[in-house]
Amino acid sequence: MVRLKPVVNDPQGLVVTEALHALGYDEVEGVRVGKFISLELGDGDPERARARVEEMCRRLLCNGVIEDYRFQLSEGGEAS
Amino acid sequence: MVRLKPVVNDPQGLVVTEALHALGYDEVEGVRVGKFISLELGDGDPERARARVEEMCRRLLCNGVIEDYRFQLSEGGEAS
Amino acid sequence: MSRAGTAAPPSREELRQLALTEEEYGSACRQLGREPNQLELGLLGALWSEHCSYKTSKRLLGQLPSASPRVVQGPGENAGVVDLGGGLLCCFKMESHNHPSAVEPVQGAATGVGGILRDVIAMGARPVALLDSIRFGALEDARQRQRFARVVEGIGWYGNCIGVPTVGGETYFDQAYSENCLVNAMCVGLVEQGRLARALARGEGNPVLLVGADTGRDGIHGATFASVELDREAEERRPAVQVGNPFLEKCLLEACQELAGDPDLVGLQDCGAAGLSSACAEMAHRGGSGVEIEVQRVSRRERGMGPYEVMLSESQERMVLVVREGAEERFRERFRRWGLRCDVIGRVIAEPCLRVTDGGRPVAQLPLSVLVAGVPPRRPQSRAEPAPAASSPDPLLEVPPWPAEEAWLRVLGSPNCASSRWVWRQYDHQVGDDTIVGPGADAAVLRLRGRVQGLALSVDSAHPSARLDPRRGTAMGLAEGLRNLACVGAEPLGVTDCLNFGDPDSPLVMWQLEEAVAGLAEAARELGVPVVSGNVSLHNQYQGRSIPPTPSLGLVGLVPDLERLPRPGFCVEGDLVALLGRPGAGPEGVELGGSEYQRLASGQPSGSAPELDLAAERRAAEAVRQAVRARLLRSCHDCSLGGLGVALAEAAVWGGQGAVVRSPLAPPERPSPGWAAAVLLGETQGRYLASLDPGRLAELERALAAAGVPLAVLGRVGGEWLEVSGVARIPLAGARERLEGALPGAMAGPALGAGMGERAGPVS
Amino acid sequence: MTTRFGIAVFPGTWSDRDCAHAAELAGGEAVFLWHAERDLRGADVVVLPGGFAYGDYLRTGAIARFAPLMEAVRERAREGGPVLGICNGFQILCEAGLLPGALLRNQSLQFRCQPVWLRVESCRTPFLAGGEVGQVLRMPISHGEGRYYVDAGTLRQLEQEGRVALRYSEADGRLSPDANPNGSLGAIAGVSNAEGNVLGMMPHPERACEPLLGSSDGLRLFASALAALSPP
Ligand SMILES: Nc1ncnc2c1ncn2[C@@H]1O[C@H](COP(=O)(O)OP(=O)(O)O)[C@@H](O)[C@H]1O
Ligand SMILES: [Mg+2]
Repeated sequence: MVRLKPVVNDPQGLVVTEALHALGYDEVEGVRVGKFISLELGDGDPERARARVEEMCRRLLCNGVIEDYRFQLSEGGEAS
Repeated sequence: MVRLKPVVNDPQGLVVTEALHALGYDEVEGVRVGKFISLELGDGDPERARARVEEMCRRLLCNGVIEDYRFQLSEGGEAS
Repeated sequence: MSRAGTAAPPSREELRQLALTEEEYGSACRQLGREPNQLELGLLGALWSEHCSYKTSKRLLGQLPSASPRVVQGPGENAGVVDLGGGLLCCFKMESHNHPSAVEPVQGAATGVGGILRDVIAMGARPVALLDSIRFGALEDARQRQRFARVVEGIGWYGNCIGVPTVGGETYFDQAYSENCLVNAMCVGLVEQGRLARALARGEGNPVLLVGADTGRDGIHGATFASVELDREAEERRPAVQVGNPFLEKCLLEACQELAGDPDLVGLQDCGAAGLSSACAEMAHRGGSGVEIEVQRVSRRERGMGPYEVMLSESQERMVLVVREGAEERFRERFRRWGLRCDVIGRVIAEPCLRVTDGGRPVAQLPLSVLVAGVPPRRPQSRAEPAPAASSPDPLLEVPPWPAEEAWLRVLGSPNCASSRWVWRQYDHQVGDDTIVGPGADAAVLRLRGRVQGLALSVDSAHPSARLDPRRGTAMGLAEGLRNLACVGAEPLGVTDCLNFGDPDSPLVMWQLEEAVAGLAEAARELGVPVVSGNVSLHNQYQGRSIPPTPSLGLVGLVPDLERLPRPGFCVEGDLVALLGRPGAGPEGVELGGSEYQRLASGQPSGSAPELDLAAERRAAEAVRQAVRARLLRSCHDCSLGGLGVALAEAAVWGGQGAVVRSPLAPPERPSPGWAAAVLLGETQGRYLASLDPGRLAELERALAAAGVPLAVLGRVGGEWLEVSGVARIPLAGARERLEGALPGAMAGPALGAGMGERAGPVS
Repeated sequence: MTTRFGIAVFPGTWSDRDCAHAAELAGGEAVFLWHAERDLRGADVVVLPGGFAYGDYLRTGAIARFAPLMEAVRERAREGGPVLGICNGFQILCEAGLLPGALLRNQSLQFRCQPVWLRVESCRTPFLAGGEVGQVLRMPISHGEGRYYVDAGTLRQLEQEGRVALRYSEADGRLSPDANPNGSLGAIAGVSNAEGNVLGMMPHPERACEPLLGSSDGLRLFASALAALSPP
């Protein structure tokens, strides 16, 4: 899961907020739109998988200038 | 969390898979890229919030033609 | 081959899903001398669909003239081809993606653009321009705003990504398109003479290659989908929606460019509707041979796909090649360099049939005489609409709803007449560095590298009065295109058409189609514009309501000298303003039938369509071309939707100068109350509004007199007002605000609905 | 010897031929540099053109930065050789860390193709060396993700070091929110590295090299790089 850092302005989130308000969902106070990336991994050691995914995020999947990331592994070698 | 239905072509996922392979992450067998939307909700009844978010997903956040969604509520009135 | 195991003939329901009738099924059995098996039935359903076989329209299309000394390739290949001289050819074609765009606007429109690009790529040409013609319901409705915005996004996304400029198009809104939006896209490409590719398979033993995307379960039955009414069930056919990948297509484009003209390339064809089955069958049919496909060799995106799905998948971004035996490795290597997968999936066989094997086991074998050429032609009933009782005089003349000034401003502020900048600023219209005149003027102009010449491109649809008279309205569409070309001095080379109609089983719609094709044929002949390619989109109906007849016409012309292009609009104070062509027609000299003014005032066209004199159109276009080439005109614009009032305002806004002119028509003795507005907003055909240096007037007069084209000097350029003496007067700033502000204003409402403007991939 | 412009070609690049044309109009010679090779083919100036390398999937420029060609470009940049990134090229340079910041989706969330005015803020880079500060240039933009963003600290540094090269402005050089087509921070249209040899910009100078196309202001960037390299 990769999303824009809180300090970075997210016009898409604003537009979605407005659209939700227009539809009557007034309880929505804010929306931020990010990316959800699911990786299917060949089986392996979860420890090692964690380190590798961490590295993939840092090197490719997330741009540290504007984005943060977070991920979790689930059984069957999936990360997201 | 909104993502392309499994039968729908995800060119973005294919290209990211290739890029990860090129970087040496051969254990990656497949990638799918979707959206991660976080909503901040004014406090309220979790039961009701769930129903409302469900509705927002169907009506606006998810394009049912090609996408599926899934969400979870966390404390402090956040949904994603 | 017998229907393996199951001997029972398909049920009516099964046939309906394949869009086959029982008669058609019977005919197939008779021609084959047996019953087709499941897979064969699927292949027949796809290739016999309206979309692939033109079974309803083919007999009509034969009337269209398609020859001229310039035409190298008429209808029948992936795109039409005309000769630009000096060894350069121009390919072009227009296609619809109406149904997919209604279900999933972004991807539907995007894959429409992808598909038409591949048609041009398959000719060995480099695509150099895209144009679009799009129609929606009224923008007061949030659903329509959303659909419109997302179609524009989809068209832009694909074209912008692949780096082909979208240089023109047209945008139109009317209630009648609320449930059936129209999305037509046109692509123009250039290719050197020796590199033109053809879509055929021949040479027994030659390998058949599939290149590009893996095959998935996308759009199975897309062809039949486009051939049935859009209804609730469309929802369930949703897997028919495909997601485009312009990146892959860009790589395909470049690789095909490198391979075009290779002596070992036998045939090149894109995979469009009905996927591999139609691509292979049509290539083989054209080449007078057969093709055998081994489905196991087709690379798949998903597990568990059977031969049926592989053969009928409409996965995008795939092309089929036939190459000389022995050259396959060289070709594969080329594609690999561009990161493209390429597999040998079959070979050319002598027997003229499509044979499909699954792991060596034959699973289908259909003679091409049946599969490609055997569909029984449909001849649905047609019945003319009773001519409307002409209410004369027009109620708008008798009881005008608004004062002339207000009527003028309202028409300028209609999204149909106002600027479409909101649309085309989202399209890259400059990439390639050849766009000399981009969207927003009459015709777009592209330069041809290394020459003084250029290409002029224009998309125009039938006049809205085609609802009153489909024959004349369609001819007016072509005449308008010709005028747009003339304004930049271009001579027409050819036209591609996209015939958008409703339910062909409605006798009225069938009549409209017959009339429109007859009108196009007649106009093409009289105006000297061969029809080189085209597409038919039927079944644009919803709950029994069909769209109005809407043929779109894409013209290509040759600009002889780019240095002699007129300037945009009224740009030099003191210049004369002149009207070329007949100033008016009809009672009191004004024609309101089908005009935008009438649409705004009464919601629908009534009365009679404007008169059309094709011989006069041709004379005027020729005279205008000559005047442009002789630099007699500073600016030139045609009068189309919105008549003189819109033409005047556009010329003034584009050039930044107002004008004071007289009415081109002398008022009748006792003018009707609505006469003034009608002078401004009537849509009499065959007119051009020009500005010129007063010093050139004498020469212009001589030239037009010799050509038999009327000329009226109306007044002068200058000032902050647009004034038609004795008729109406509005400030230039007000006109600008309407023309520029209407569409952004209409789109300012909240955007609603799924997807939030997200695509499957981003845009740089 | 003529100055050689090396024009990078990634799968998905589409301004390559336009840039080559511009380089030739400026009096240079153009060669194409294939993304999968580490070879600059003797180029004196490296241009990363517009397009959507690798589909711009994930993020614009994110995948392109790993191309073998980029290793050579990085090295050249370090040696002080002139490198110009246009549009997608700018995005790649940012992703590659050769320039600070990132380019986000336009504030309007829409793609924009339109002419803009650019005020020259600094002439330190070889691409603007021939001009003067305050001068206003006209050329088009064509992008969906051109909103320049950088954190506040780096922004201050960029301003102090004169590394903001171009800003979106009105025709007379005034800054205004209307003149900023994508919501860029500080209306920034182009920035350079600390040494000044690497310039990234969202607008397309290669589309403004001939009067027939509406402006020839863009030709100055190519011509001044050429002039900077050929001592009188
Ligand atoms: N959907 C569109 N895409 C691109 N350009 C468009 C679109 N709609 C309108 N335009 C441009 O706006 C201008 C005016 O369109 P239109 O009024 O239909 O012109 P005309 O009446 O001269 O044919 C044309 O230059 C056309 O290219
Ligand atoms: Mg016109």
